[in-house]
Amino acid sequence: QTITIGITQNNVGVDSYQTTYEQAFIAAAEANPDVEIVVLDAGGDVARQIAQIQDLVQQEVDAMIIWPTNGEAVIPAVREAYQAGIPVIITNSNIAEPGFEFVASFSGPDNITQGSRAAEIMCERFTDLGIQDEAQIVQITGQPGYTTAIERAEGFEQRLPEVCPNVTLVESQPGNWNREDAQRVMEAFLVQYDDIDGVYSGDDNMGVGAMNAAIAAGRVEDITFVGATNFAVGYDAMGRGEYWGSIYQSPVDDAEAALQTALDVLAGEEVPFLNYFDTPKITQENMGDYDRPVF
Amino acid sequence: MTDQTPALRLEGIVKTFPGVRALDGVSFSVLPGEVHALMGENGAGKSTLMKVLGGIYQPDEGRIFIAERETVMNNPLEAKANGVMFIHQELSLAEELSVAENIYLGELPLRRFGVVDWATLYARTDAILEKLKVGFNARTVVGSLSIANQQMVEIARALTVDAKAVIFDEPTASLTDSEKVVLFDVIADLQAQGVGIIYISHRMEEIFKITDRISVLRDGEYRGTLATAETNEDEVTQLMIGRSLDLSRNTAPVELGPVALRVEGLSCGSLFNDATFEVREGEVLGFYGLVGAGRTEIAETLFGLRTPTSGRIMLKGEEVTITSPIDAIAKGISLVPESRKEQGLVLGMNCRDNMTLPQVSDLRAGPFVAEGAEISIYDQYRDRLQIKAPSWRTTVGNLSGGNQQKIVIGKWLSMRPEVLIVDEPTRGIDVGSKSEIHNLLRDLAAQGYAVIVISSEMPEVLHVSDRIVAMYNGRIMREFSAAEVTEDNLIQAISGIANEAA
Amino acid sequence: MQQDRLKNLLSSGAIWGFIVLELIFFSIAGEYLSLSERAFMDLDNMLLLLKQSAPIGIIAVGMCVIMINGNIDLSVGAIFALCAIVMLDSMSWPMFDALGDWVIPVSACLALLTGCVLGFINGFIVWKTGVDAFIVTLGAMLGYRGLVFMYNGEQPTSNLNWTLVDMAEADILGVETPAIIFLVVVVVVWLIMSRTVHGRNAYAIGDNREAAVNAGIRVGPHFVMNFVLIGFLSALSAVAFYSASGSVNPNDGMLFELWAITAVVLGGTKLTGGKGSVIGTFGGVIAIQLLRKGLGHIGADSETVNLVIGCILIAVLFLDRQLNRKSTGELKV
Amino acid sequence: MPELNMRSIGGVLARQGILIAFIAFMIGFTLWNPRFIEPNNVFGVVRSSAILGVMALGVTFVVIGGNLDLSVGSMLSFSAIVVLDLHENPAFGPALAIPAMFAATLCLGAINGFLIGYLRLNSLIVTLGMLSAIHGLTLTYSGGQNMDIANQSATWFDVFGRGTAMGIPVPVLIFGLLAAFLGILLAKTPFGRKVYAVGGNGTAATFSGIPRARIVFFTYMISAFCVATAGLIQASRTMGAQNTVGQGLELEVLAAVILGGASLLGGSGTIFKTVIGVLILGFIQNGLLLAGLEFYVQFVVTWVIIILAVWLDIAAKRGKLWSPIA
Ligand SMILES: Nc1ncnc2c1ncn2[C@@H]1O[C@H](COP(=O)(O)OP(=O)(O)OP(=O)(O)O)[C@@H](O)[C@H]1O
Ligand SMILES: Nc1ncnc2c1ncn2[C@@H]1O[C@H](COP(=O)(O)OP(=O)(O)OP(=O)(O)O)[C@@H](O)[C@H]1O
Ligand SMILES: [Mg+2]
Ligand SMILES: [Mg+2]
Repeated sequence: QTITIGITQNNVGVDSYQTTYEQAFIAAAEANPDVEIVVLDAGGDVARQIAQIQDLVQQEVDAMIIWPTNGEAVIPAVREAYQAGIPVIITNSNIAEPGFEFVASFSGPDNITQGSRAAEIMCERFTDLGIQDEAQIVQITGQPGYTTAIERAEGFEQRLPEVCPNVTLVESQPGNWNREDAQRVMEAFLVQYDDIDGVYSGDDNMGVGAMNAAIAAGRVEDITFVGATNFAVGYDAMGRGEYWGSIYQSPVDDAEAALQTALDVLAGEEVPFLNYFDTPKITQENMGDYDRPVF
Repeated sequence: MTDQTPALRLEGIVKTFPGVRALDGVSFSVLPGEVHALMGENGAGKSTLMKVLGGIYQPDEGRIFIAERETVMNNPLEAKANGVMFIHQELSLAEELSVAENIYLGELPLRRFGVVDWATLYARTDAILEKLKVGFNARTVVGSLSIANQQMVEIARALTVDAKAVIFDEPTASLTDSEKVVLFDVIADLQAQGVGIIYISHRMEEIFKITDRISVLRDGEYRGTLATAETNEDEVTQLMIGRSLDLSRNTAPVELGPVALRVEGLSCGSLFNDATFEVREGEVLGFYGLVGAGRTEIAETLFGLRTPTSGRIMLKGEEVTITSPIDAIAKGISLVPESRKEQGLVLGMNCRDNMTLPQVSDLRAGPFVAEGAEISIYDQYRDRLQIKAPSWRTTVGNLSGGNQQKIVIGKWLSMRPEVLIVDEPTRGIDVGSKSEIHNLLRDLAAQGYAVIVISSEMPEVLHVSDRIVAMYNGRIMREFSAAEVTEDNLIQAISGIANEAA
Repeated sequence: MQQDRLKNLLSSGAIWGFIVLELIFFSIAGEYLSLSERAFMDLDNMLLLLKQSAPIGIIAVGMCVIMINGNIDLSVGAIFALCAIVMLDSMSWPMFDALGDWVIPVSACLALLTGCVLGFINGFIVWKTGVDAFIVTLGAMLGYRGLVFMYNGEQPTSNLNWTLVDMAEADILGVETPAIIFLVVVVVVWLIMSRTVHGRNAYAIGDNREAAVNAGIRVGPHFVMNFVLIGFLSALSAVAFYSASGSVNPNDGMLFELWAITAVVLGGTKLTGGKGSVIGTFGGVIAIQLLRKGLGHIGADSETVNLVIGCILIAVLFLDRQLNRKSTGELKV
Repeated sequence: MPELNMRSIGGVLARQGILIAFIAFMIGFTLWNPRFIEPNNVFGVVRSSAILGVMALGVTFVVIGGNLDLSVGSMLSFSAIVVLDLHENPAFGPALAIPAMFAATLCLGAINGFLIGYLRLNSLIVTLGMLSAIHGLTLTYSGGQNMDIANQSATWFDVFGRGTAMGIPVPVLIFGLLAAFLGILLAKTPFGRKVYAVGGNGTAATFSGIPRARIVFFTYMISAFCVATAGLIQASRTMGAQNTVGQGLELEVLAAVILGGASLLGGSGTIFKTVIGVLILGFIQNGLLLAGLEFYVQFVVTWVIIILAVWLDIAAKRGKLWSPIA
C-alpha cells in the first residue's frame, strides 16, 4: 500500500536553497518505500501553481505539500483540495489566516522569529562595539511581495526598536534574493550614506552581494553584516571575519520536516498546526557548532 | 467639349516637403468626358499632385474645385465621397484579403452593428469583375493573383462609385497587352458616362492613342496644356525636359569580340526551358517577351540566385557553375535587377555606400574601408551617368526614381563586369532619362562589354539591341538580328503564334 | 485555388495536429510514467485544462487581434496585475461599504475600465507619436509595472471574498466560470474579426498599412480600439483569475506577454500582421497548456520543462515555415 | 520619404538629440543631489552599467542587422554559471575555464545564428525559445545550485570584476575597449557596412553579393561573445552566481539599444549611441536611488524617457512632432 504525495514548489532553481530542498525531499521520499511523489515547480508564477494544485487534486493524490508563491492567492485552490478530501501541508512559508481552516498543518521556519533574531544579533554586536546609541543601518529585502521577505522584514523592524531603540534604520531596498541586485543597491547606499554601521539582508546570498560592494569601497571593516538563511558563501565569509552573523536554516531539515508532517497527518497522528523547525542564530562566535551549509 | 463646366479644376496648388517644393502653384482643369494626360519627368510632382487630389496630402496653398464647387478633402474617404477615385502607381493592396474586400476597402457594405454584408459585397464585386473580363472572382485571395491581375483589381476600384473624376497613375506599367485593351475599354466607358479622367504615363504611344489633352509639369511647376490631336511627341518632350531628344542610335559598327557568355539548354523547373543563346563582347543582346515570359528568371539563374535543373553555362568558352551572386560577381557577371527598391538599393543608405556595396570588401585600406577610394568611384560614375544628387551623403531614398536607377546601374558598372545584365532598366523612367540610359548601354558595348537587356517595351529593345531573343512562356521562340527584326515578326514570336524555334 | 485552400487548411491546421500528437503522447506516456490512476484524457481533466488556459488564453486572444493589426503589446502582464489590484483593492474602499456583495460587479467594472484606459494610453501614444508599438509597449511594460508597485509598495494586495470565489468556481455542465469567459471571448472576438468592418479593416491595416490609408481607412482609431480591446481583455483575464484567488503579488503577470505571443504565433498568426485567426490562437493556448500539464503529468522536472518548451517553440516555427513555404521558384535571397 | 536636409541645424540637433537629453538629465540630477556627479559615484555607475553595456554592444549589431536577441539574459546566466563551475573544477582552473566558457557561449550564439541566419526563422520567436531552452540547460548543468568560488583569496579571477588598472575599474576598461573596438568594426570596416546593408534591405544586400546569412550569423556570434564577456565580468564581480542572474536583462538591454536610437527595423544605429543609451539607463537608476526614491519609480521614469527619446528622435527625422498615422 503506497502513499502518493504531491508537492508544488515555489521556484526551483532560483536559488540553491530551493534546489537543495527539492533534492532533499526526493531523497527522503526515495528512502521510504511506501511513498511515491509527484514533484512540480510553479516557477514563481501564482497562476501556474494554482493550476498545479488543481492537477494534483485531479490526480487524486493522498496528500499534498505546497510551498506557496503567494500566501493568499492559493487559498481558494487549497479549499478545493480540502473539499476533495486531500490533506494539505504548507511548507516553508505559510499561507494567510483565512486559509488555515483548510490546511492540516504548516511545516517550516518561523520567519518572523528569524527577523527578530537577526535584530537581536545586530543589536548585541552594536552593544559590544559600543555604538548601540548612534548606529545607522540599511536593509536589503528579498523579492517584493514574497511572504518570507515580508515576514523577515516585519520581524526585524518590530524587534529592533525593542532591543536597540536608538539604532536608526535609514533605508530599505529590495535585492530580489539576487546577489548582483543587492550589490548594486549597496553601492548606491555607500555613496549616499557616509555612515553605515550595519546591513540586514533578507538572506545571505544578498548579504554577500552587499558585502562585496563594501569590500570594493574599502568599507567592509566598518560594517556589521547580518543575514538570514545561512548560505555556504555567508558561512565562508564569516570564517574570514568579514560577515558577522545569520540564521542557520537547513533546507534538508525543511524538506524532511514537511514530508514527515505529511506522513504524520496521513497516519492520523496529532500534529501541531504550526510545526516550526528550529532556526538558531549563527555568528562568527558560535559558527564552529554548525556544519558548513551544503548550498 | 469646350464650354462645359470642368469636372475638376485646380488653382495654384503648392505642396512642400521638408526641403523640397514638390508642387509650385499648379493650375489646370479636366472636363467631363475627357481623358487628360499628365506628363513630366521623374520627380516632376505628378504623383504628389494626384495625392493632393485624392485627399492623401493636403495642399499648403491653392484650391480644388469639383464641378466648380470648392472642395476640401482631408482624407481619401472624403475624396471618394466627392467623387474622386484614385488608382495608385504603386500597387496598394492587402494581399491576404479577398478581391472583393480589396476593391471595397474602406467602404465595405454594412448591415447593422458594423457587420459586413458579404452577400451584397460579393454580388457587387462580381458585377464589376464581369465588366473587366478577368479570370478570377470576388472571393479569390489577392496575393495569389499575378501582378497584372492585381493591377486589374486596383483598376476595378474605379468602377465602385459614381465618380466625377478618376485618376490613373501609371496603370499600364505592369499590364500585358490584352489587359491594356480591357483597361482602355474601361476608360472609354467612363468617358462616355461623362467622367473626367486624369491619365499619367511615361509611354508616349499610349498618351497619343487615348488622351484628348496633355498637361505637363516640370520641377513642380505647371508648364502648359496641349491638345493631343494638335501636337507631337517632340513638342511634349520639349515642354517636359526643356530640350528635344536625339533619338538616333549610335550605329557606328562595333568590332565584335569573342563569345563572352554562352548558355546551352538551360532550364529551371517550370520557369523556363531549354534556353540556348550567346552574347559576344561589344554586343547588346535584347530579350523581349511578355511580362511573365521567364526572362527575369533566366537572368536570376545566371546571377546565381536560382539553381538550374539542367543545361550549361559557359563563360569565355569555359563551363562554369554559378551558385550565388557572390560567385557570379567573382566570375564577372552583374545584374541590374528588375525592382530597384526591393532588390537594387538599400534605401536608408547614402549614395556612395550604395554604389560601392558589391565591392566594399575590395576597397580597403588595411582593415578599414577606403572611403577616399569610394568617393572617387562615386564621383566618377556620378559624372558619367549625370546623376543629380546634392552630395554623396544624400540618402538614396530621397532621390527621384530615375536617379535611383542610375545609382543601381553605376553600382554594377563600377565593378567592370564582363557580362552586364540589365532587367527592365527604364521601368517608370521618364523619356529623358530613358534615352540617357539607352545611350549608356550602347557606349558600354562599344567599350567591349557584353550587355544583355531585358525589357517589356518593344521600342526600347528595338532601339538598343544588336540581336533580339524573343521569349514566350518560358521558351526562346526565335532569335533576330537587328536587320531582320520588325515589330510584326517580334509580336508574332512572343505571342506564341510563330512556332519556329530559334 | 483548390490547392491554395488545402494548403491554407494544412498550415492553419498544424496546431491542431500538434495538439492531437500531444494528447496521444501524454496518454501513452502517462500510462507508464504517471502515478495517477486516472487517464490523461479524462473529461474532467480536459475541462480543467480549459479553465487553466483561461488567464493567458484571454490575453492571447487580444494579442492575436493586436498582431493581426500589425502591432504587438508587451505591457499586457503589467496591465493584468494593475487591474487585479484595482479590483481587489476597490472592494474594500469605504465608499463602497454600503453596497455589500454588490461591490463585486462594481469593482470588476472598475478593473475593466482601468484595463481599457491603460490600453487606450498605449494606443493613443502609438497613434499620435508614430513610435512603433513594440517600443511604446516595452516602455509601458516597465511603466505600468512601476505603477503596480507604487500602488501598494511591495506588498501583495489581497481581498479574499468567498462570495466571489464561489462565483468563480460555479459551473455550467462542469465548465467553470473562467473557462466560460474564455470560450465566450474566443467566440465574440472571432466574430468581430471575421464579420465586422472593424475586424476586416484590422486585417487590411496589418497586411498593408499604406493601402489601408490610401483606401481611406482611419488607421489610428483602429489601433486605439484594438489596444483598448487588449487592455479590456487583460483586465477581464485578471477579473476571472483573481476572483478565484483573491490576492495579487506585484510581480504577477510577468512573462505573460511572452507566453501570449508564443501562443499566437503557434496558432499561425503572421508576426508581421495581416494574417491569423482567433481560433488558431485558441489552439496555440491549448497546446501550450497541454504541454505544461502533460509534462507535469509524466513527472518531468523543471529544467526539462524549460528545455522542451524552448525547443518545441523553435521546432513549430520551423515546421510552420516549411508548410507555408512558397512551393515553386523561391529565390535564394 | 524622409526629408532632404538632414544637414541643417535641426537635422544636426536631431542626430544628437539623445546626447542632449543625456546632458540635460545629468545636470538635472546634479542639481537635485550634488553627490550624483562625484567621480566616485560616476565611476560606480559606469562600473555597474558595464555588464548591461557590454551585452548591449552585441545586441546593437543584431538589431542593426534587422533582428532581435531576447536570449542574452539567460545566456548570461549560462556563461556565469559555466565559468564559475569550471573555475572550481581542478581539471580546468581559471586559465582554462575562461576560454572554455567562451567556446560554450559561442556555441549557443551559433545556434541562434544558424536558425535565424541560415534557416531564416523569425528572430523574436527563436530567441524567445532559446531564452527558455538555455535557462533549462543552465539548470540542468548546475543542478539548480548556486555556483560560488570557495577560496576567493587564492585566485586572480576577481580581476575582471573587481580589479583596477591605471586607476580605472577593469569592467569599465573592458566596456570601453570593447565599445571602441566594436564601434570601429561597425563604422569603418567592410563587415560593418555589410551589417547595415543586410539590416537595411536584405534582398538588395543579397543582390549585391553580400552573404546575408553569414552576416546575420556573425551578428549573433558577436552578441554571444559580448554576453560571454559580460558573464565573465559578472562572475568575477560577485565570485558566484545564481541560475537567474541574467533574468530580465534582455529587455533592459533592448531598452538601452533602442534608447540609443537604433531602429528595430534594422539598418540604423551606432555603438556610440548605444553607449549613451546604456549610461542613461544606468544614471536614471542611480539618480533615483540617490534621490531616495523607491526602485519602482525608476520603472515609470524609464517608461517616460524611452518614449520621449524615441518620439523626439523620429519626430526630428520626419520634421513633424505628430505622427502622420491617419
Ligand atoms: N513624402 C515625401 N517626402 C519628401 N519628398 C517627397 C515626398 N513625396 C514626394 N517627394 C518629392 O517630391 C517630388 C515629386 O515626387 P512625385 O512622386 O510627385 O514625382 P512623379 O512626378 O510622380 O515622378 P514619377 O514619374 O517617378 O512617378 C520628388 O522630388 C520627390 O522626391
Ligand atoms: N503570380 C505571381 N504571384 C506573385 N508574384 C509574381 C507573380 N507573377 C510575377 N510575380 C513576381 O513579380 C515580379 C515581376 O513580375 P513579372 O510579371 O515582371 O514577371 P517576370 O517573370 O519578371 O517576367 P519576365 O520574365 O518576362 O521578365 C517578379 O519578381 C515575379 O517573381
Ligand atoms: Mg509618380
Ligand atoms: Mg521581368
